[in-house]
Amino acid sequence: MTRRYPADDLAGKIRTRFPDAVADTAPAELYLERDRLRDVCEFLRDDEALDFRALVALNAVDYVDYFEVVYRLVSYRHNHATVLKVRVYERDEPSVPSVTSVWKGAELQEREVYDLMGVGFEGHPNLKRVFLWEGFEGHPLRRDFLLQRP
Amino acid sequence: MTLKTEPITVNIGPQHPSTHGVFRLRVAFDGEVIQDVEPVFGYLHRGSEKLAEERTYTQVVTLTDRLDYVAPMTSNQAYVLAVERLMGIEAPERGQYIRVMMAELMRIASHLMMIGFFLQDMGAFGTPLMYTFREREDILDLFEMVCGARITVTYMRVGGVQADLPPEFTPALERFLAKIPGQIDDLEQLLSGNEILIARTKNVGLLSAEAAINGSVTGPALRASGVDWDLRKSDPYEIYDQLEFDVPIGENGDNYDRFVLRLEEMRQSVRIVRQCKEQMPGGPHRLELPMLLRPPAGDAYGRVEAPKGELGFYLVSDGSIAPYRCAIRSPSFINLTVLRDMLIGWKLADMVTIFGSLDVNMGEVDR
Amino acid sequence: MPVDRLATGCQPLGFWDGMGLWEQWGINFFPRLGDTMCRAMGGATPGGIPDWLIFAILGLAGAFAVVNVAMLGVPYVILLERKLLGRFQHRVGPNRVGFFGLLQPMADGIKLMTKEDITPRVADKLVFSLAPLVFVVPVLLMFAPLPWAPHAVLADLDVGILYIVAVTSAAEIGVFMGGWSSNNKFSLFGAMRVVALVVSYEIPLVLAIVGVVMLTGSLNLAAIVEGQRFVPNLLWQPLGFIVFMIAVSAELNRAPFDLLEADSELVSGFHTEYSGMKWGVIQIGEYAAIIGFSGIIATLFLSGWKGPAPMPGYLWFVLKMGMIISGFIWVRATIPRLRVDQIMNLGWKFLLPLALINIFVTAGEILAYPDGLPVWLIPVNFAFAAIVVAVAARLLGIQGQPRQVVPAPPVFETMASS
Amino acid sequence: MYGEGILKGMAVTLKHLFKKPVTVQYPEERAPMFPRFRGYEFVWYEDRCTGCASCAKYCPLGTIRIETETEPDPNVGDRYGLKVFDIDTGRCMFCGLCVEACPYDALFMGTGFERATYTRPSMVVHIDELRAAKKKPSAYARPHLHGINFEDETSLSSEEAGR
Repeated sequence: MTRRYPADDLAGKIRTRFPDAVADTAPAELYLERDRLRDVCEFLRDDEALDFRALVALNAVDYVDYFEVVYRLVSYRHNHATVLKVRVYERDEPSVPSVTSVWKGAELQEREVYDLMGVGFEGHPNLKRVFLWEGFEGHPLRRDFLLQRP
Repeated sequence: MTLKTEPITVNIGPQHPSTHGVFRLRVAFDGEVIQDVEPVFGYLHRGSEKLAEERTYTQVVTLTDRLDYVAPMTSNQAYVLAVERLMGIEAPERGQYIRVMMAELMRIASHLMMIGFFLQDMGAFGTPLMYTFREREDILDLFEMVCGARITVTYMRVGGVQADLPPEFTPALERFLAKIPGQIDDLEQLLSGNEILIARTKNVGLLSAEAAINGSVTGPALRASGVDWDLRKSDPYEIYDQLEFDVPIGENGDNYDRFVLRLEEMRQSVRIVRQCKEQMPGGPHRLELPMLLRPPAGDAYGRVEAPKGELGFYLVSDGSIAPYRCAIRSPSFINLTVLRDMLIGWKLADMVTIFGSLDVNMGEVDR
Repeated sequence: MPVDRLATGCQPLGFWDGMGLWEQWGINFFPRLGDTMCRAMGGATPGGIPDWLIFAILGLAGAFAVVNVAMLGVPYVILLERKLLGRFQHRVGPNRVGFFGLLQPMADGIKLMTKEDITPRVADKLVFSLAPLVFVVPVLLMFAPLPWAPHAVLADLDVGILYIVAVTSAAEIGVFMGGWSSNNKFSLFGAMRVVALVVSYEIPLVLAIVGVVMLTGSLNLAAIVEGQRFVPNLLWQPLGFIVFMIAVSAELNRAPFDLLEADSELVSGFHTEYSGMKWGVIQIGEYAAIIGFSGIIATLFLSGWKGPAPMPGYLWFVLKMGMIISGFIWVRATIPRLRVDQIMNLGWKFLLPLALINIFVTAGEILAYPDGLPVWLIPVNFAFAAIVVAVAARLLGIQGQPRQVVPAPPVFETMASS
Repeated sequence: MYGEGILKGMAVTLKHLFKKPVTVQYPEERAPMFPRFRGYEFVWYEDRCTGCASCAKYCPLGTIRIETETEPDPNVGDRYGLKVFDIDTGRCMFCGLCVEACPYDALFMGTGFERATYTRPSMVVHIDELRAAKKKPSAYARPHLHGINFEDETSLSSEEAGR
């Protein structure tokens, strides 16, 4: 059974290295500060006891007030998992640091999030639309995107 | 004297016999050798995630059929598990058994398709494809018996399955189970010892375990690289912890391992289906739930080991009858991250086999 | 085509050992008719009809007959292939048009002729239109020296087998013309592949023939058939037969060497852009080559029109050809395709040594037994062939190039390297 | 590595050469149909239908269009007459949710599959067609119909079909 890594424990570990990185904790999730995301991710990947070497999924949700980018991490060796969340309170040009340099698997997923949700990723090597064509207006998965234009 | 040469750029797809749908690869060749690859997606993008926001929880099941149209049952299962996790309920045991049985039959059918097309891409003129389709047809017949459709099954429901097994199902399943091991052996005898196939696949398209993990590769492609990670074992959902089966692991992570691993997984799936049939408990197949579900506000992530890898649904609910956000973690799409690194340096003929060995379904990639 | 042999090929009727009139009046019917006419008119060129005119008319008539046999054979070979492939694949194959689908080739032909003939706008139109002809003509020329029955030869060439080897390799010019002029990258890939393939496989092909020629002492195909007195050459030349069969599959671009039209890689190779009857002509060329080469295999290794039972010679011949064609189809139904570099390695590092070994061994056997090889050599030959093939497969086998290091920077700037 | 793998494979294909083909020659032979098959020709019983439009609400694509009119005769009660009951089978994906949703067993999936047409408008099944069509309901979501074998001429009445 994949163990959920206790969020408080994880937050403590992160705080010893990066005191200002953790914004909040929930029972199973960890809310991170946007600016320290990449450092924290590198730490999570390289730490022997944590060993989150796989980024299973990267999604984004539009909560109208803010965007939430969700990172699902798994350690195949220790069989435990955790969820990181980052909130972005901008609407016009939201962006978070790209984790492509940490996990290559983020490459296409970040492009997808950028394409459909409009959240940019700073430092992504090739951030352009994946599914929709260049020149498409708007980002369809945002809640304010109208399916049928007036 | 040096000749001035430049690479030749070829667009493989979106209409090409071996891109398995409408995939497009821009490839730069130096002679036959691949210099660079750029995958282009989106030809089959239907906006499933956006459509799901406009449907009720039950109606979304019909959308999941159309994600991976080679393995609709597992897509159903992943979605239904996510909703159940969101609502904090669990299907009755008989429903779970039926679901697992269908998922494993689906895995056999999907792997059969992969093997057939993989060998077709390698140039075996249709024969393995015809054999695998013949066996897949039996599985689709079973599905039709159970739910009335072969591909777009819409069979699983939140809290169970749509209908109980019909009386003619068990004998038909027994006939199928008696037949399929021999047919898998036939398939193995047909090609897996073939010198040409070995020359074409051994040590071709290597994917190291490190690269596979870092590239978020899941499913058979990950296991062929030697990583022991199968959600059915490492994070058992439904009743997998009550079943006995092995998870085959590859060694090199080459085309041959990915091919043989799927043959072996099919044998294990046959084992699982047989156990499900023997242990099938009585009782209801479905919880009594209202037609319009209103899960409490919150989010949940449900995942299954689909034939192509980890298929996950990340659902966010705001308490209404439709999901607020339905994000799909599709294995085919994410497995393509490593495609470029696997292809560069190989030849044109290897390109189609490496792409085929990843077993990518464009319906799931573009969603 | 040397015209003089056509007319002088006619000989007195009593020469033939007599299996029935209809067989003696085989394909040589027309030249013989000319001879008869000449004789009836009392010798040379009576009535002002010059010799060359009679030869030309009758030669053309004979060529017309042979070409038509080949052309009519093609649709039915295609049908045979489709039916047999169907059965190998556990399905039925074409069975809708006519009884057992026997009219299917006619329906296909009508469809092809009525189909729109599309020439790509960017194609080199002259070369594009010429390519199917350049492809099909050498293949049809191949039928001239084939002995269908005793003395039923259109052109009884003394250098028959050499002529065939020379003529068939010319067909690849047509392939290259078609691939290049289509202005399509897939076509160009296919054309480049086929040139490399044919150049490599000509050598083992010819070297495998050498063994047979040494046994018979003649390049004349009829003489080679006559030379297989009691047993077919296959029994003396198993190694040569294996090499020749593999080389012929490559020459015919059949599976597992079908990489000029490798449908899963190159869509359909050099004829991607062809449609309508131009495509049909290419198809005719391909399948006529299969018929022709199976005739050559039957002649060289299976004693041509000879057979153990009293049956007309050409029936034996056609039967053997059918068996060989079915073998090709069987291989196609089973075996996947080789990669380009593996095919090259197989040709140069596996077939060429085997062909050379075969020549040396045959020469040794002939030197040791100049008055005819003893019967006990047959099992020895087979055992030797098996051992040599096994050892060569172990040592040389199918080798391919490893993954190549691409030092150049990425061509597409859009995807950064990892 | 002696070529035996190739020979083994060729033995498999040769074995299949002498087996009976598995394909079905469609117009003459037919593959067996299963009772739960979700097919064409929706079966609709007007006398059972109350015009509640559950089916239309439950349809993921909105292919069912229902218009009702109030009963003019007050003595009959508050029954709705149906003016329009159109199913756009050109957009329908035969998921069967409408049948599952019907509380009165008035709508059934059909058992047919041979209804190719040349135009999209002709794929819309109108109320008159539904009324006139032969009733061969499928057992999908109606387990009590399970065992019925339809001949060419059979047509189930609403009493036989319903629960």
